[in-house]
Amino acid sequence: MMTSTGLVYLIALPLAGAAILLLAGRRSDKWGHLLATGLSAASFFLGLYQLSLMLGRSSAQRPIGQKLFEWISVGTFKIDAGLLLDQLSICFVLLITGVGTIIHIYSIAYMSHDLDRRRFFAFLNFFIAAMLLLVLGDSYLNLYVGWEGVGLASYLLIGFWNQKPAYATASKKAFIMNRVGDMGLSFAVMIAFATMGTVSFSGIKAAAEQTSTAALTGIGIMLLIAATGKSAQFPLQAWLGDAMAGPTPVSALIHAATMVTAGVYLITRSNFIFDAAPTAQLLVVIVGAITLLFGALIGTAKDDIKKALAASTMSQIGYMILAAGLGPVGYAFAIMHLLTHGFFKAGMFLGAGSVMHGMNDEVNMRKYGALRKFMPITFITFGLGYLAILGVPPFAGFYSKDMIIETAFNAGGIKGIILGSVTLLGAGITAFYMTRVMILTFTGTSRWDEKAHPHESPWLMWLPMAILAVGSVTSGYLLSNGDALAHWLSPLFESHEEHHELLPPIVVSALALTLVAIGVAIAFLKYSRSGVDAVAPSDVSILTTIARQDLMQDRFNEVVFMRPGQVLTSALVKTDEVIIDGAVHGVARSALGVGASLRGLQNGFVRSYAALILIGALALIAAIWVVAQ
Amino acid sequence: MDVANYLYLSALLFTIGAVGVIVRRNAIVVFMCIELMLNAANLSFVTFSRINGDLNGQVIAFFTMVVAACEVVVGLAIIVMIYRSRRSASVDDASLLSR
Amino acid sequence: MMWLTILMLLPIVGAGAIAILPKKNEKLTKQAALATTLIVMATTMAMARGFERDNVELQYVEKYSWIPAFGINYALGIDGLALVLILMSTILAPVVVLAGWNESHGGRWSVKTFYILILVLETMMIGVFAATDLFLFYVIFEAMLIPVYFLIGGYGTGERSAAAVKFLIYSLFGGLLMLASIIALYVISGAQGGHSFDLTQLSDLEMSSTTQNLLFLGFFIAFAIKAPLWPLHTWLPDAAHSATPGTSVLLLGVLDKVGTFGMIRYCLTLFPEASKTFTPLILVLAVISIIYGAILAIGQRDLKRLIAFTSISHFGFITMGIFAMTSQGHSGATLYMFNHGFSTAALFLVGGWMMTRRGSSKIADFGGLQRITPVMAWMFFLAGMSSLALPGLSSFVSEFLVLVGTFTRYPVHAVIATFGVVLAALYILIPVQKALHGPTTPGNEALSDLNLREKIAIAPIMAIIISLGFYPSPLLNVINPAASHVIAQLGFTDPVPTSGGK
Amino acid sequence: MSELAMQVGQSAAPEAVLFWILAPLTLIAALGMLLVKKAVHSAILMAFVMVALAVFYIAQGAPFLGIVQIVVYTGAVMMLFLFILMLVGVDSSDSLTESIRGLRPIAITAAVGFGGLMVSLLGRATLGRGAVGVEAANADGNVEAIAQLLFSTFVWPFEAVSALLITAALGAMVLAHHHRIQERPTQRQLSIDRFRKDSLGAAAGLPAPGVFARHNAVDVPALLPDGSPASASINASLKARGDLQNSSIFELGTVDTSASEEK
Repeated sequence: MMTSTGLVYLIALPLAGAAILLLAGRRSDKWGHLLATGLSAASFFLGLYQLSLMLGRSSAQRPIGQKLFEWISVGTFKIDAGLLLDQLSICFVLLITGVGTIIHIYSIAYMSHDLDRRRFFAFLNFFIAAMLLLVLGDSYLNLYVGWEGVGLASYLLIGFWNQKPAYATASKKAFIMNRVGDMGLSFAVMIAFATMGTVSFSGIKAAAEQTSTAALTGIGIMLLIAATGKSAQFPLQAWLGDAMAGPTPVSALIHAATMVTAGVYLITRSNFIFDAAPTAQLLVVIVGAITLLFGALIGTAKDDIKKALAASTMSQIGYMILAAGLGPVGYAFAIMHLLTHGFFKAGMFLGAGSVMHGMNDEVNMRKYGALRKFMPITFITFGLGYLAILGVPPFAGFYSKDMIIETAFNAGGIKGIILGSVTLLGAGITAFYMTRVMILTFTGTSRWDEKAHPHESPWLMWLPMAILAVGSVTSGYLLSNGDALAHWLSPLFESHEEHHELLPPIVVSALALTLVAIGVAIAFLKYSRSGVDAVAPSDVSILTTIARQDLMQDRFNEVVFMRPGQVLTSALVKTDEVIIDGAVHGVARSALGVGASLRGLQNGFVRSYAALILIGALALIAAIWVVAQ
Repeated sequence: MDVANYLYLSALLFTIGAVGVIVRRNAIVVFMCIELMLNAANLSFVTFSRINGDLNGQVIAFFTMVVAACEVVVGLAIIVMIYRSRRSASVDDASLLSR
Repeated sequence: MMWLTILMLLPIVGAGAIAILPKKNEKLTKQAALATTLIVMATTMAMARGFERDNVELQYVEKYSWIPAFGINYALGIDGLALVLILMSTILAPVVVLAGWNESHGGRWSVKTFYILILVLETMMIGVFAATDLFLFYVIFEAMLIPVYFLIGGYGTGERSAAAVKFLIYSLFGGLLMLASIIALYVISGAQGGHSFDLTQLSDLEMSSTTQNLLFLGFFIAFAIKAPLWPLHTWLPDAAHSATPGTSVLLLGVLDKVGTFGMIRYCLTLFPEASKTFTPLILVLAVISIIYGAILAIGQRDLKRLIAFTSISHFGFITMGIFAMTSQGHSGATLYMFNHGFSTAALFLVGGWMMTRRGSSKIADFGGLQRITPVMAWMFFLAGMSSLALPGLSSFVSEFLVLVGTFTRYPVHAVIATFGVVLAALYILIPVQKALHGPTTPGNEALSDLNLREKIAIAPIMAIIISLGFYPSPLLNVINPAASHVIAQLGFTDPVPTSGGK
Repeated sequence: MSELAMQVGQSAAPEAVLFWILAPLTLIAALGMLLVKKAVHSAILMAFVMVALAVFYIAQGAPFLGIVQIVVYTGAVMMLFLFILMLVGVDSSDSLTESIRGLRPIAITAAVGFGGLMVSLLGRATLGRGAVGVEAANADGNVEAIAQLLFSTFVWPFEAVSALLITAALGAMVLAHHHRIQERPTQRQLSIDRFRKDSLGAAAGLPAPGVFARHNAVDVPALLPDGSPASASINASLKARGDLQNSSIFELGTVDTSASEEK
């Protein structure tokens, strides 16, 4: 593999930005955001440069690496701080830095009134650096550093306005649920080291063949747990909705476009493990399918525009995970959907931010309505993203999502039918709830507060939205034209034999579009025709109630983990005080007690001492007698 | 006659002396009981001397007597002291340790 | 050159100098103490430069006859393990002096006495790691209690006397058991070629397994009290709660390390067979400590007690690493000792500043500090991140090494212990949220941010935490040979990759 | 009596007679010591026990010890006891009720146990041979034989014991020595005090006890001209010891004149 000395700058530039902004403090308030944006952009152009270099090489020569220094080396456990840039990482590098830079630009305007804007940009830069480390690390442990780094950045950014207790709690929840997932990653590293003696991607890829399926399945399941945590997949999905507490650009960048897709990256990157561990792969598919429907169902009931989008994100990542779980045939489609999703979902989030910006930070869609006239640019960019996520041809989502549905059907047998149906159903529900969002926000009658003065956002905000909208329109075609992305990525994955086709592609597309149309139609009937209340109706079906409560995910966590945990904690605190420390004090007290009772013998009367001496002599003689016998 | 009878006598006298030390309150009587115990021991020494056929036991008994004499001298002086300050010869009155 | 003796003498000389300084001039006293600790630190670093990394034998050896009648020597010498710990102690000492500039004021005795105690303690801290004669070790091990007792009982807060006595009695109890074992070793050595307290000679003794087990327990209980292992830990929260932050740093950061150091240096070296016998039990206790300490930390309402319980969890990790008997676990445990010293120091010092400013150690009394005192809040946050072993910070390297090293031999223990990582996130983020985040609560509006002195004090700790997180090799290179040597002496080799049974 | 004992001691049977007569008496006397109320009676019984022991010594071939026993114990030690008894109050009697709860049963139980244990141990002990007897050792005379031992083998203990004896004597003197807290009053001071009192009644000296009284013992107060007893006429020590009669019974008014002179 070729080596390069330039890779580290991809990470170092934004990292330096974060360090400078944090250390310089208020002094950098004036220029901090510009520096951060510039460094992020620099990183993006560096990425483009690396891409151009990569395009100039033959496909076998494309992956390049860089060894920075020996990080940890104990016995056979040798980890270099090394970077790896291959066809897969470059996609992510460009997505992260590209969308990242766009969102930096957006944030300049969005956060312009915030006193702590500099700190916000420092965190954003830190996030970019950590995310780049995640996708560039050449071993699981290096990836792990980035993995937790983005978790930290996410924590800091969700809790950016942590003076509000609810936001602080949301950030804590996100960090802790992520940590549960991270634990899976550390287990995976441990199992890998114990069974293969290495944790680098190349090393494990080479050793995977000699390793038992059981071990690989174990690693795969652990990686899946890690992915569910980071990508808000079932069963560790509960944090994503609350994570919307962060500023909207954060939701767009971290909780829609990049960080939450890290799980997809992890599974795709570990293709050599999952390909050899069918059980783990099956679990990946199941998790993807469940989350896909789970997120979509939540999305139908959410009135908070950001939470509706978050539920949608969850659902879309479910698609990606499902695709990644389908094996070599699905990896490319997972990545493709990831990239297109990065565009359209980030665009929609920025659109939501723009709406909130114009509506005094109101997030309840029931207080929106008829904003089309007041925010035309936002409406158009959002609408393009909407069409893309629906999968309407020729928008981006059509290419990527149809591929996934098709591949799901082709998975073979009953599995294929189930997965195909699930993905189709998901597409229908997606159409329903996204149409609902559109209708509630942009059409119908206005249901604003009196104080609201909706207005279009400044150009610094709509320009990024526009760029992303262009991406939402074109990226699908560009990536799938002639299977461009699939060919680009194919050297990384094992070649696969074509499955038999259950349904011809055209039928799948037609089915999908039909379901989408049905979903749109239902939403129209329900919301556009009959109008919408400004207050959420309470006489709704149980299903809606449950969906509003995120399908009881928080209730479940509370009842199963939190409450018992709290009881256990307070019980243990009591135990420690009463039993363990009590035993210690008990020893002290019993010593005191023995002393106090023996003190009664020391009554000062010489005659009782004499009696004791006599008893002592008696005991002594008796003892000697007994022993002497 | 069995020489051991002297030993039985000695043991009984010793026991009586011990009981006396415990139950009597007059310091002088207590002292006499202590003397009784010493004498009982002396009787044993003398008897053992006879049993073993050498005079070491008698010499020890002799020393015991001397030591007992010393003890009586000092002890009675102490009793006089106590009596002088407390106007009482009861050992129970000298129980300052309990307070 | 008698490096180690000089190192031990320097603080004593400083203490002597302080003793003759005028009592009135407290500032001069503090400056003298700071200067002394800085000189000791510089001397230690100068000594460390000459340390031969790959030499597994003891270095800087000194040996003089002390009490020839009993074969007692004044014998010093260090290996990589001891060097790392001495380095940590001598770096922490000036930091503690500087950070706790005003700690000595509320005490029962004078400011002078405080610094004399600190310096005397520093001498003993060096000595206890450098001693290679069992008797000398024991004397210093016990003598260390004296300055700490007075530091807690004389300068602490709250029920300081009770806490000091609890600490003392706990430690003395352990020390007594160890003394019994030491005497037994001495007697056994007399029967096998001459009475001796020399560590290398004692490690060659032939003992029946019962004898070895009993003597091992004597040592181990003493060390398990020092490095609090469940269920012998209850003195620590009380002591840490009552001690001043600086004292707590020395107590948890350095003194408690004597326990884990002793497990490696004495338990493993002197009783290899017994160590193997007790390994399953000790590993279970270590895992319990990890989880138990973490859960109790979550349940604490007092910041100092919380930090104390996090340390119990961390000491569980260290003990687990030691007894995992792999080079990764062992190196990780040693590195953990070093890192824990600094991360706990950071937590205690910043927490201490918070508490002195607020006049309370209850977490509930704080709130919204990030708005009022951003630098202090960030330092606390960073310290907390170090405590929960965030990758990129030094404690991650050590914690992960311990986990990986344990997993290769004892997967179940490692898996359970890993849950402590999640709990760590809880016990750090809960106080972070309550104290730093949220709206500013009454009583906190007027708190002042860190001043220059405090920034200077905390800066080196943070620098070490971050730089070692990314580049731990300088320390690992010193630790690895010593760790592998111990493992090899015990007859262990690292498990080879199993390929999962294929 | 010692001669008799010597003769009796020569043969076995007379010794048995002596033992079986004297031993029960000794035991009874010892028990009596415990049971009698008055300390002076205890002392008498004690003297008897000691003399009896002296007889046993002589009977067992230790005439020197027997004599020393009589001289030192019954002579010196018991005299000392009686002397102190007189000082402390020869008539004062102990109450035999126990003041420390539970002590007496404990003491008696322990004593019975102790005595029983000793006796049973002695009973089980087997020597394996008869008594050697000290006749051979006493061939040159008991006193000579003891002297031989005392001044050769036991010369150091002997010296140490003599030092002890002297120390004890000195110690007793020091202990019994009364430290004056105040300056001893001079004759002059005493005279002044006498005349400066509230009344001049005692200026010529206190009345002597027994004067104009129906008894002339030191513990009987003098009668004042009005017939009332003068408590000042009795020695303060006697009063302090409580060894005086109730002076009110000597008041003239209450005296039954028909009673005979003698009491």
